Amino acid sequence: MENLLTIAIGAILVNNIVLTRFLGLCPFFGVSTRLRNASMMGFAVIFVMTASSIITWAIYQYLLIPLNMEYMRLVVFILVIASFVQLTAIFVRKHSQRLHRAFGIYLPLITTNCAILAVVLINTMVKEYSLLETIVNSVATGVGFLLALVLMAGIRERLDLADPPGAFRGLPIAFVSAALLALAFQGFGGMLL
Amino acid sequence: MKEGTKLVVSPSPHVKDAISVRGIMSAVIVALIPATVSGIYLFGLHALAVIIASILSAVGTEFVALKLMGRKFVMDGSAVLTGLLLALCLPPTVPLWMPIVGAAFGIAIGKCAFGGLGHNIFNPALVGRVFLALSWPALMTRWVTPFDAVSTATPLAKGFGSVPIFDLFVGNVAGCIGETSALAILIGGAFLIAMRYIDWRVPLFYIGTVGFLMLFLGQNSILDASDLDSLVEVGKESLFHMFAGGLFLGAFFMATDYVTTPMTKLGRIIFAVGAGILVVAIRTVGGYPEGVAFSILIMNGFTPLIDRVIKPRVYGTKRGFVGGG
Amino acid sequence: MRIQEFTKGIIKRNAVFSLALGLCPTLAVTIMVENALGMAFAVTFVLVLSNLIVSVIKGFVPPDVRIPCFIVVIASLVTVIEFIMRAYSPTLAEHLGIFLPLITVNCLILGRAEAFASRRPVADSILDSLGMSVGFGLALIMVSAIRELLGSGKIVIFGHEIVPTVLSSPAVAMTLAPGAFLTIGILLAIMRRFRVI
Amino acid sequence: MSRARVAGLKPALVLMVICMVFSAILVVVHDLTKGKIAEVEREEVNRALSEVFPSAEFEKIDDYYKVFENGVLVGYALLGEGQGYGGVYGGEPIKLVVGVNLDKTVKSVKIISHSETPGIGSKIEEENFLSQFSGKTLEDLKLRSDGGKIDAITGATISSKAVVDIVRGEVQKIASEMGEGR
Repeated sequence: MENLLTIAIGAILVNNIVLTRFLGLCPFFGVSTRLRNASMMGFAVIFVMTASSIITWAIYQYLLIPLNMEYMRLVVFILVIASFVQLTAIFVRKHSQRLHRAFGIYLPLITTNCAILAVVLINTMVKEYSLLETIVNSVATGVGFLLALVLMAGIRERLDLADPPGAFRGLPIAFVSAALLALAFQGFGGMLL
Repeated sequence: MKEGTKLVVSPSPHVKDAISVRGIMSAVIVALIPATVSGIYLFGLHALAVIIASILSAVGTEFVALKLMGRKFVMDGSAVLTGLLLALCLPPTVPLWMPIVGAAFGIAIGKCAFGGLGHNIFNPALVGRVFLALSWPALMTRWVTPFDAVSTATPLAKGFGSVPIFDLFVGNVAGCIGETSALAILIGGAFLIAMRYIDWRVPLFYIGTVGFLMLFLGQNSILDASDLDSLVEVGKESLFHMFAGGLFLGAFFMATDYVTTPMTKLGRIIFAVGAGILVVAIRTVGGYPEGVAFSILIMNGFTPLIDRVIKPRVYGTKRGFVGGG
Repeated sequence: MRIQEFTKGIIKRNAVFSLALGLCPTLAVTIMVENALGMAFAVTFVLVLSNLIVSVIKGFVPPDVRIPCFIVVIASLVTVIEFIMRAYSPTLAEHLGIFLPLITVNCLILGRAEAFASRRPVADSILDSLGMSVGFGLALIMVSAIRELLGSGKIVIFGHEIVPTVLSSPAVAMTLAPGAFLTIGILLAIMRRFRVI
Repeated sequence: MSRARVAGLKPALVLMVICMVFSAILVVVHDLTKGKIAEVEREEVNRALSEVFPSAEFEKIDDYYKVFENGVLVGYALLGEGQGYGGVYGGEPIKLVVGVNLDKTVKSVKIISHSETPGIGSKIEEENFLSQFSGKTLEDLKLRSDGGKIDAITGATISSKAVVDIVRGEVQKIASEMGEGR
């Protein structure tokens, strides 16, 4: 149990996927201008991340390892993620107008969110997690992504009212804010449970 | 909880009036005099040099940055305060270039890049401090004893029981220039609260949360206490964690900053409790002995969200939702 | 074939600073110039070859499966370069760590395949990808040089000290996450100030 | 088959062909580089092992190596790795090699690679820190704050603890191996 808690806290705070590990930066800067969009994107990522982790974990354990084809992992994993995202998009469009309106535009973006592929690779290749650990790690990483995104959106909404020097407006000040947020998150560094 | 709502200065973009800003800043600087004096008294003239270097660098950086931005430089005292606060949370042994670099970083990156006073998200003094701590960890952890300046560790690094509680309270321990004496900070803090410049809830809930959680999470837990003696030990350890490190300085002078903390009373309580939890987490399971600076910076990051949740504001409409929760 | 397809990617439409593409490796591997060079090399390999292949096969690929086909091409190329680097430059491969396989999802590569190579003739596509690679590489080298100089005090590339120790006590924070965000943020602001991009 | 059916199948066919072509390429490249990668890894292991036992021969047994000098068993060598302060994603784990004497004390420890903070955690590479391990028994292999005999590096407790934990884990392997085996 303690191990799972360590994985969870580690993935959310200590090794926050955006603020310490530089992954998923495109959506982090792209979708963090409004709080609503940011939280929607965050939830979509948690869902896709968890589901594709489970699928790829199973494929890796029961297909690639027995066949001695670990070297095909990148091609297989990215195809799985891409088709899973595609299927989810179709499913959502067919069955829930509300969900489609909320998540519709974010789903295609997720395919190239490097955070998803990174988590999948970590679960299988880097850490060799069990299924339970895989699930915990994926959910927690997604929550960490959501947290970073939401914090950033809060800051950027407030910056709309601020008056930064011309050259800093837009993306540069977003980077500086991210730097200071990352500076603060260094406080979680080395946290052990 | 209706009384005590006289706090008229609302934060962030509204503070535009240079005169009122100057008034608040001078009051806070005056309130810092006891801590400053005790720091110089305890750690000697080098501490004074650090303070002066820090203030000059802060003001100088603000001057240059505003010139570069093509804006008017106003001596509103905020840069002086940032410089002073930064110096007070530096170890008394730092070489003089460190307060200069730290204050310049805090002012330029933490404040001016965001558009100057009132627009910054993070407390500039803490931005400078944390940048220094991460960049030169060895230089930022060289501690000395008061008066005779012998190398030692801070009470927090040595752990509970290493120093008498009374020494901690008056500040006769190793630590940053202005943070060791809870008494001196308390005097200045009481002045600010009496003048209604800061909200008493913030230090109360911040320090209170740390003290409360430490009843359970310290080496002596209240849950294991069987007799009176062990209860006294638990109480002492809780007091130890309240007085040790930078908690008092942070709680009275940094977590109460108008610009970087929530606007509403409830928001400020959430801020203070959150920061308290973070301090305990970093001190007990974290990688650093002290977590006050980090805790406030992290909560600074949460402030816009807290303000969103506690004070809902529909776009284009002004809701008459002032204070309270 | 027009030469501006090559030059535009270097500064005017720089992948990192102007298009904000490929940010993850730009922040993650730029602790050292050495890593930046390795990443730039790997990305160039994948970007040029994938643009070439995509541009060649674009006529046969139906629109429904365009993206999956491109992804397969890119992922395969990344796996190839990963093998090559692990065989011939194992230290560099280890330094780049997970960011080597993650080139697959570098939006720069899929972005160019989708936006450029799948619509233009082969020669233009190669020029475009070369220009983009040079621009990406320059951005990486710039960011990493600043970070290594400030964060480590000197620049060492493959064992050669390119810049001797200039800072005796460097700012370690520049090698950490905050330093990465900060360097790019300030570079962006400077470039906008002087209207470079 | 009608034209429409064929048209409907075309995307899937194209994707399949592309997958097959590139899988084939991957198989070929994998086969070509496999030997070289293995050789590089072997060399790296050998270089690491001879750091602690120069001019000796090694015999691989499960997850440790028996070390022979002139045909006589003189000790054991193990490759260990674990998470330090530099994290999971971009950062590499700490990799080290532990030499163990026949009496289950540590001969020496060498760091192969790590991604700890330069100037602080990176001091785990230095002899000042590593020489402490020589001659220590399993019980001693803890930080002094945890009741052992290893002093942590100032400001780098996490990195120090990581190294100590990895070393203890490896020595533990040998200890249990010897306890059961003979």
